[in-house]
Amino acid sequence: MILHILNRSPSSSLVYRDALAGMGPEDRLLLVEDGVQGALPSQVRHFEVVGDRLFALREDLVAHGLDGHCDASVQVVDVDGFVALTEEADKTVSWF
Amino acid sequence: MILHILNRSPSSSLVYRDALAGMGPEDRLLLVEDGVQGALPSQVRHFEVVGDRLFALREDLVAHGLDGHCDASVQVVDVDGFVALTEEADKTVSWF
Amino acid sequence: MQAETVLNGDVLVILRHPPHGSSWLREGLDAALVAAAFGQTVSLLFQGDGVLGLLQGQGPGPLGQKGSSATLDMLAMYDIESLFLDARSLARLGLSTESLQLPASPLEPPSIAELIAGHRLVLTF
Amino acid sequence: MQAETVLNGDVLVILRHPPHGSSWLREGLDAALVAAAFGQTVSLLFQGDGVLGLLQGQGPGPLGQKGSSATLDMLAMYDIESLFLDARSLARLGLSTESLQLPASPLEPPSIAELIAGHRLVLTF
Amino acid sequence: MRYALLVQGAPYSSQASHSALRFSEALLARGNRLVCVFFYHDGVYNAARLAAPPQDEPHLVDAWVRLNEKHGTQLQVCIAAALRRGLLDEREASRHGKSGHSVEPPFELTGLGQLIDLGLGVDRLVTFAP
Amino acid sequence: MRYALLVQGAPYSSQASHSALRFSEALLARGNRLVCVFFYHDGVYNAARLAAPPQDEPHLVDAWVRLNEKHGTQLQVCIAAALRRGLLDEREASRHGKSGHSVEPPFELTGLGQLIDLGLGVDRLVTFAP
Repeated sequence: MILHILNRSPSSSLVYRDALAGMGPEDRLLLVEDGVQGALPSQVRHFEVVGDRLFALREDLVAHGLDGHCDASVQVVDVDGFVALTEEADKTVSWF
Repeated sequence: MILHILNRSPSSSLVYRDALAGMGPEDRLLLVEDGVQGALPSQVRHFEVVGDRLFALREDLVAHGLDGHCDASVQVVDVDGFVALTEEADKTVSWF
Repeated sequence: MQAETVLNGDVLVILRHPPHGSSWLREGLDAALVAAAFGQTVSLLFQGDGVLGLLQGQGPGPLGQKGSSATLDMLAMYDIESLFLDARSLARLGLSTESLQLPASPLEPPSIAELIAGHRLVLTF
Repeated sequence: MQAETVLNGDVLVILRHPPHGSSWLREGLDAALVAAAFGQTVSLLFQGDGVLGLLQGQGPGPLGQKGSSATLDMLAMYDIESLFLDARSLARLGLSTESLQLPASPLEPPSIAELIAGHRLVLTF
Repeated sequence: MRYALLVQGAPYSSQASHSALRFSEALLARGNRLVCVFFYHDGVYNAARLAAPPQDEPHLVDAWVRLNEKHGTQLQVCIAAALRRGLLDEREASRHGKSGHSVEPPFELTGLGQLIDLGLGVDRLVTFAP
Repeated sequence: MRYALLVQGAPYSSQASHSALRFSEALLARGNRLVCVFFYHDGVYNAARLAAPPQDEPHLVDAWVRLNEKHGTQLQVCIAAALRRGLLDEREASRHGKSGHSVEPPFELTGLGQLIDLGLGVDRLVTFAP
């Protein structure tokens, strides 16, 4: 399992398409920084194929005022959980 | 007439939508730097509403190896023409 | 109210980036505050992901990095009262004006072009 | 030929940015060259607008800023022969492999994921 | 016409500085005047006096200095953006108790208000961003 | 586990440095080791010794130095990316005939090969980019 880390939103950047093209069936995707906008119900459809392997970083959701707007399908983790995800993964790939 | 200057391609960034939203009926749009990719026949449809007011900077097309791939609807200008466009415009707005 | 909206002034600052991920929003707001302090009539347009800069409930970033919320509170003090947003940008994000910290007038494209044409200096961030 | 393509190695460098507009492509290629010089098996994946880095007929930028074309010619010297591109990225731009300076194997998404999984270190630029 | 440029991109990372320098030459060649280049956001890195690019690459800091020498173009750097990023002239370095400095004339640290004055005072302001 | 971070964003312009520092604290708190932070692309600007941010903002350069002092984390800066951008230590400054320097220990200028060694030598490399 590989952890993919995305810091851009589908509402402004198309890099998410490349990230999805690089994901294997067990891989996980973590939204961080401005990428947490992807967790909005209006944006999350872009990540449909990721299913329940989609995560978003709580601290960045809170900083953006988006913690109350997050789609229910997204698993919210704090930065400790972020580290745990990297520990569980074989490696990480950052998309920006 | 306002000259809008865009340095991002619709193939990776959605800023072109904001640029188009800001354009009046006489305004012109100049593609520069990585934005010249927007002059490819596959991309130029994103600028359909701009009609014959779409320009691309020759020097950047050449640097990217794209001068032979440019759509016929795009007016190609060199950097002297870029300056002329700014002289003719009331002001310029850069989108990035 | 939309009909009475004044779409001109000296300086228009267009804010296209959300808070935190980059310093564009903060440096753009700084430019607006300085222009107002210099006695210019300043308008702001929140566009693209920049509309998130208006969102209620923003907090500081990691390590206490400031967001835009404190700066937004300063706008009125500097007499910056012409706040606009791109209605389509907000709609694309699925948000409504009710979730915003400050009232901003939603504009459709023809009015956005008028807003840009109506200001002597337009700075994008 | 696609069937024989080897999708693993030590270091995979993913190049997502076109030449000139930023230094990402050049700094990514530098990382690939250094990895090869250190004796690692290096693969390159051109993805997104990065596929334009492979395009024939590139020139220098303004003021003589180098493009990627000279660096591409050095890849063989450094024994970097595993060149891949995202087939969908190239198709979206309406380009074909015939317009490319160097041959690169087009990959569809499942193979891209295998490529990433098959390398110990993956660097994106 | 009287022009000013706003440069917001770091040299060597974005094409903004290259594009702005190329545009400068072209506007001067057409008989216009370039009053000032204002550096903001990551554009302030253009003022780093210690820049040492490889010899076969353009030396952007020197190119800005030549523009100043040949055409009298002012090179103004936003002081707030610069201090955060480690670009201090001798005066600011001593004010902040730091030894050494990273910005030298003809680059001048100045307030953001200058950008507004410029933008409203010249005929054309053109922005080059990353 | 043994970690290394690759930081590619300029401080004060992108969140990359903030995110990397926050991640560093969290990984150390979980009992992991942070061997090295490698700075490349605009990340090299994190090593600017003269950075003088306003007092109510985080001082990122100092935060990196504390990480080194408390946890022995190496702070390596790609020398080629740094020289272009005006970041020179005393040795490089004198080699290039420049007076003054902009990088100081514990930041070390080093070759890009170190990044490859690190990436293959540690258990996890995590990239923070603009």
